[in-house]
Amino acid sequence: MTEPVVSLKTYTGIFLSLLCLTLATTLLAYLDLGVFNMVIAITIAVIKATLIVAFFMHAMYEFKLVHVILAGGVLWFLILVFLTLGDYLTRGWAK
Amino acid sequence: MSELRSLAVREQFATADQQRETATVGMWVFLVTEVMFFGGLFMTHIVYRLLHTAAFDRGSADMSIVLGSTNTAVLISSSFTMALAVHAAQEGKWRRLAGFLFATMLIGSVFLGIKFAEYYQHYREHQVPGFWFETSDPDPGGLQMFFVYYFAMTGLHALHMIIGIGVLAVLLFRSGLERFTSAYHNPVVIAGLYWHFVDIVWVFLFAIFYLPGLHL
Amino acid sequence: MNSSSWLRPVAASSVSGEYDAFFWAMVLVCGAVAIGIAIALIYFAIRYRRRSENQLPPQIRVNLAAEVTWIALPFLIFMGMFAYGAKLYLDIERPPENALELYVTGKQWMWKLQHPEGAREINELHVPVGQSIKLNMISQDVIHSFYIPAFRVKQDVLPDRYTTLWFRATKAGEYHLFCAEYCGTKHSGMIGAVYAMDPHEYQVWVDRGAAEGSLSSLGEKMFHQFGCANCHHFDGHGRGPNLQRLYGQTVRISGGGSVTADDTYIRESILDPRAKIVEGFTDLMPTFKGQIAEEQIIQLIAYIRAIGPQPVTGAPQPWIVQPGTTAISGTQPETR
Amino acid sequence: MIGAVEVKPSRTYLDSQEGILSWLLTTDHKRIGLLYVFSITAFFVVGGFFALLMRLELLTPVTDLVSAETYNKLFSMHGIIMVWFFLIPSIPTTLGNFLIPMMIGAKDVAFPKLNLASWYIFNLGGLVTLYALIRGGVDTGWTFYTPFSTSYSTTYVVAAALGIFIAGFGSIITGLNFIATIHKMRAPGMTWFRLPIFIWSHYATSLIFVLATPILAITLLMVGFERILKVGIFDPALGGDPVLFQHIFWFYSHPAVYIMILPGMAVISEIVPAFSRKPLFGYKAVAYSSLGIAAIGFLVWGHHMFVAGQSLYSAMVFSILSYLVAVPSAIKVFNWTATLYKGSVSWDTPMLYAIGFIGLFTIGGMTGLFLAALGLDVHVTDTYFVIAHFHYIMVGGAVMAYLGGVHYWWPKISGKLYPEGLAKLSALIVFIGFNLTFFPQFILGYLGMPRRYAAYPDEFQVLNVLSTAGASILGVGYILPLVYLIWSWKYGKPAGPNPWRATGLEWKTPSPPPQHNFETTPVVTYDAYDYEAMKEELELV
Repeated sequence: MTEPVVSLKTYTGIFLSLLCLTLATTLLAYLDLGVFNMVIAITIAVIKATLIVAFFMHAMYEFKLVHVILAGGVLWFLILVFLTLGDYLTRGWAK
Repeated sequence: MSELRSLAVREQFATADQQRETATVGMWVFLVTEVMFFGGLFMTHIVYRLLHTAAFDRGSADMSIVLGSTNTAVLISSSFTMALAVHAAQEGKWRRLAGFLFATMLIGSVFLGIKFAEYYQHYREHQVPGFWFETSDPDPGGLQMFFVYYFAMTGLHALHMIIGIGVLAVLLFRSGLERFTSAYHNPVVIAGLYWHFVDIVWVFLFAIFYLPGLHL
Repeated sequence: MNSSSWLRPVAASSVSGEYDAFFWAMVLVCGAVAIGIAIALIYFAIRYRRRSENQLPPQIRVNLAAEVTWIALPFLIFMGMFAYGAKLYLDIERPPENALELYVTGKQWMWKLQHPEGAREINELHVPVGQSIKLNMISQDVIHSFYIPAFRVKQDVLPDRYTTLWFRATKAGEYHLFCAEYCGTKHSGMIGAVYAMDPHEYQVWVDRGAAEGSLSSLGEKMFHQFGCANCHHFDGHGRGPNLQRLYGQTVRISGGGSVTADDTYIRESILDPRAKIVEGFTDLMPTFKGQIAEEQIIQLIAYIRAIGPQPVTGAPQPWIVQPGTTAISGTQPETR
Repeated sequence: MIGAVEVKPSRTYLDSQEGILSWLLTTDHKRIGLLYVFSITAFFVVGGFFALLMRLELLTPVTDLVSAETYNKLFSMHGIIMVWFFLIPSIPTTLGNFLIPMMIGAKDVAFPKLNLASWYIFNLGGLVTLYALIRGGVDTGWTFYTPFSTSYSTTYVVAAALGIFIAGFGSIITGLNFIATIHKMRAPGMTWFRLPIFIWSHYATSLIFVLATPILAITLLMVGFERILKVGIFDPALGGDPVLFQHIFWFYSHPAVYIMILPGMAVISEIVPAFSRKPLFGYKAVAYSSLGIAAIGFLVWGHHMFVAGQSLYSAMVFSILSYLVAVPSAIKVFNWTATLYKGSVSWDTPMLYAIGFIGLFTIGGMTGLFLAALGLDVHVTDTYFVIAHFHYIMVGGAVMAYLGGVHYWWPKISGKLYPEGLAKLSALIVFIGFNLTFFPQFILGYLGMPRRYAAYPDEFQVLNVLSTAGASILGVGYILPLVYLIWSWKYGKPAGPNPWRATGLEWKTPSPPPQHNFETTPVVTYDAYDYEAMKEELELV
C-alpha cells in the first residue's frame, strides 16, 4: 500500500478542534461535578488522543495491521489497570 | 554515492512500499512499548490516587492551570507544525519541510521552557520529593506521592521531548542537505509519529495532574 | 519434634486432612496423565522407529475429533481443579467466628507473639488443641510470611496493614514455624516452633505467662502513658472522639466518606492521625510514628477492643454510621 | 545420506568477510546470532557456577561452606543472571536470530542495524550487572520484593536493576524486529499458515517482549528511584504499598516465563516433525495455541500472590485464568505426541532432547496445576515445590529445547556434523542428572522446606544430598556438548545442506548459508512439513 497523504484542510480542522477541546476541558474543570470532573477530563483527553492518532498520525488511512497494533496497545494497558484495580477494589469485601 | 544510497531501497527489502510499511509497523510497535512504559506509571498512579484521593486533589490544587492549559495548546501547535512538516516532505518541498521542522523544534522548546519554569516554582515552594519537600498536609505521604508522580511522569515526558527535538535536529540537518524527496522521506513520517505520541502523553498528563482540584 | 514420613509432612490441623486428600488426588490425576504421555511417547518412538533411510510414512495431518477431545477434556478437568481449589482456599482463608485471637509481629529476624491474656513469646507459639486460633499479623519492617507446614497454612505478613491467618490444631505436638517470604540475611534463621497443647495445659501455661496483666490491661496502661486519655474522654466531652463502643463500628470521617474502625484503621490513626479524621473533630492529634512499637499498638488496639462493642445504652455517637448503611472497610481507599 | 556430496558454496556467511571488526560491526542476522551465543554461554557458565555453590552449601543443614549472607547473594545472582541474561535471550536471540529470516525466505531481519545494537545493549546491561556482582553482589532475590529491596538491603541493588533495565531494551528491539520481520519480510507464497511453528511461537514470544518488557523497565526505574531518593513509592511509612510492586513486577515476570518456554516449544515443534518425517499433527491448533499462551499469559500474574494479601476475589479470578492458560500448553503436548504416531521416528540426538522435553515439560506443567489451585498453593508456595516446578519448565523445558535446537541446526550453523554417539550420551546424562536434581525438590517442598533458606532442619538433608548429587551429574551433561561442539566446528565431518532431510526453507540453502541466505529469493508453494510435496527432492519413498 502506498503512503497516505492527508490534506492541509484536514490538518487545520483537527488542530482547531484540539484547541477548542483544550479550552472546553479547562473551563469544565472549574465546575464542581464531583466524580464527573474526572470522567469528563479523561473523556475529553481520549477524544483528543483519538483525533491526533487518526489524523495527525494517519492511523485512519493506514493498513489494517496498524489498527490491530494500536488496539492491542490500548487493550493491554487496560488489562494492566483493571486486573490490578480488581485487587484493590475488592479487598474490603472479604469478611 | 551516499546520495544514491539514501534514496535507494535497502538491500533486505524488495520494494519501496515494503520498506515503508515495515518501518511503519516497526514504529507503531515501538509506540506500543511506549504506551506500556508510561502505562506502568499511569496504573500505579491510579492506585495511589484511589488510596490518597484527597491528598492528590490538594496536590493538583497547587498546579497552575493557566500554565498547564497554555502548555497543552503550545504542544498541540507543535504537533500541527509537525504534521505540516510531514505534508511538506510528502510533496518534496524541502524548504517548507525545513521551516516546519524548525518551527516544531522551537515550539517544543517553548513547552520545555514553561515546564521548567513550573519546576523551578515547585522547587521554591519545597515541593520536590527527595530534594526539598516540606508540607503540613494532613496526609504528607499522599501529597508527596502526588509530587513523586508529577515529577516522574512529566519528567519522563520532558525527556521524550528532548529526545524528539534531537531527532528533529538531525532531520533538519538532513533536509538542509536535500536528502528528502517526495519519493523518499520516511524518516520524517516516522519521527512525526513519535512527536505526536509524545503530545498524546501530555494530553493525559494534563488531565490527571492539572484539571482536578480546582474547587477545593 | 514430630517427624514427617518420607512423602507426607505431619498433618495436624483441621484443614490438613482435606488438603492432603486433594493434593494426592491431584498427584493421581496428573501422574496418570504424565505417565500416559510418557508411555505413548516411548511406545510410538519404538513401534514406529525408522525402518529404512528413505522411508516416507503416511502423512496424517489432523484429526478433528482428537483435537476437540484434548481441548475440551482438560478444560473440564481444569475447571474441576479450580472449583475444588477455591473451596479449599475459602476453608483455609476464612476464620470461624469463635476463634481465639492472638497477635503476631514479624521483624528481621524473629517472630513476636502476644496472647490476649498477656503471655508473650518469641519464635514460639503455644496454642490449645481443638480451639480455632486467629492470628492478626503485622510486620515492623519488610514482608515476612508466617508458615506452619504441619497445619498447611501460610500468610504473608505486611508492614502496612494487618493480615490474618487461622488454624485449628488437631494433634498435640511440636511443629515447625518458618518465615516463607525472603526477608534478608537471616531469613533462614527466622524459624521457630509451634506447640499444640492440651487445653488444660495451655491454660496453666498461659496463666503463668500473664504476670504483667492481660493484653488489654497493658493497653490501658499505654493509653494513659502516651497521654491518649487526656483527649479521648469517655464522657464525650474530650477533644478527641470517645473510644468506647467504637471498635468494629463504621465511622464517618470529615470530608465525606466513612471507614470501619478495625485494627488497620486504629493503627493508622495512631501513626498517621490526620489521614482520616472523624467527622466533627480537628487535626489536633500528634503522630506517634517512631515513638510506639508495633507490639504496643497491638496492646492499645486490644484495649480499645475491650472497651468496644457492648450493648448500646443511651444515644449513639453521632459520627457512628448505623447498621444497614453501606460503608467501606479501613483497608479500603477513602472516597470523597 | 542425501546432501553428503559436498557442494561448497563460494562464500559462506562465516568467511564472506574477514577480521574481528567484520564480526563486531556485522549486520548479518546469522553472525549476530552467533555473537549472542558467545554472550549467553558466558552468562550461563557464571549462573551455573552460582548454582553449583548453592547446591554444595545445601549438602549440610547448617551454613558451613558459605555464610547466609553469601548464600543469599548466590541465589539472587543465580536468578538474575539465568533469567535475564540466559533464559530470556537464549533461544530467540540465537536460534531465532539465525533462523527466522531463513525460514521465511528473507535476506535478513527488518532492521539489521537495530539487531546489532540489541547485542551491544544486551552486553552493556550484562556488564553493569556483573559490575554489581564484582562490587559485592545483590541479595534481594531476582524478584526485588519491596520494601526489602528499596529500604533494607545494603547491597548493590541499583546497579543490578540498572543492568537489567538496559538489557531490557535489547529484548524490546529483538521483539520489535521479529514482529516487523515476520509480518513484512516473508517470501512470495509464504502465507501465515505455511509458516513453520517455529515462526508462530517466536511471533508470540515477540509480542510478550514488546508488551511486557516496558513494564519491567518502569518497575525497575521506580525501584531505583525509590532506593536513591526514599520518596515512598513502595514504602508503607510514606503511604506507598509494597504489594503494588508485586502486581506490576509479576505483570512482567509471569509473561516473561512464557518468553522462556515459547521459544523452547518452537524448537520442539520443528524437531518432532523432522525426526518423525510427518507434518506436525494439528498444525493450526498448535499455531493458535502459541498466540493463546502469549495472550492469556498476561492475565494470570496474580497467582504469584495468593498468600500475599491480595483480595480473595481477585485471587479467584487469577486462579481460573491460570487454568485457562494451561489448555493451550496441553494442546501442544498432545499434538507433539500424536505426531510420532505412525511416523518414521529416528533416534537422533535432537529427537532425544525433544522427547525429554515433552516429558519434563509435562511434569513441570502438571505441577503448575497444583500451584494454580488456590488452596493447594497456600502450603507449597514459596517452598521447594515452586523451585522444582519452574526448573522443570526452565531447565527441563527451555534448556533442553535449546540444546536440542543447537544440535538440530548445528550442521546448518557450522556446516559440520557433531559426534552422534557422544551427543546421545550427553543427552542421557542431562536427562538423568536433571531429574535427580529437581525431582527430590518437589518432595522437599511438599514436606515444607521454604525456598531461599541457607540452613534448614535436619530432616530435609537426605533429599538435599540427592539433589546436589544430581546437580553434579547435570553439570557434566552441560560441559560435554560445549567441548564436542567446539571440537566439531573444526574437525567435524561436512554436513551438506540437508543432513536430516527436513522440509524447512533453511535446509534449501547450503550449510553454512551464504551471506544473504539464498542465491535467489525462494517462492513457496506448499505447507510447512509437507513431505509429500518434497518427496522427490528428498528422495523419499
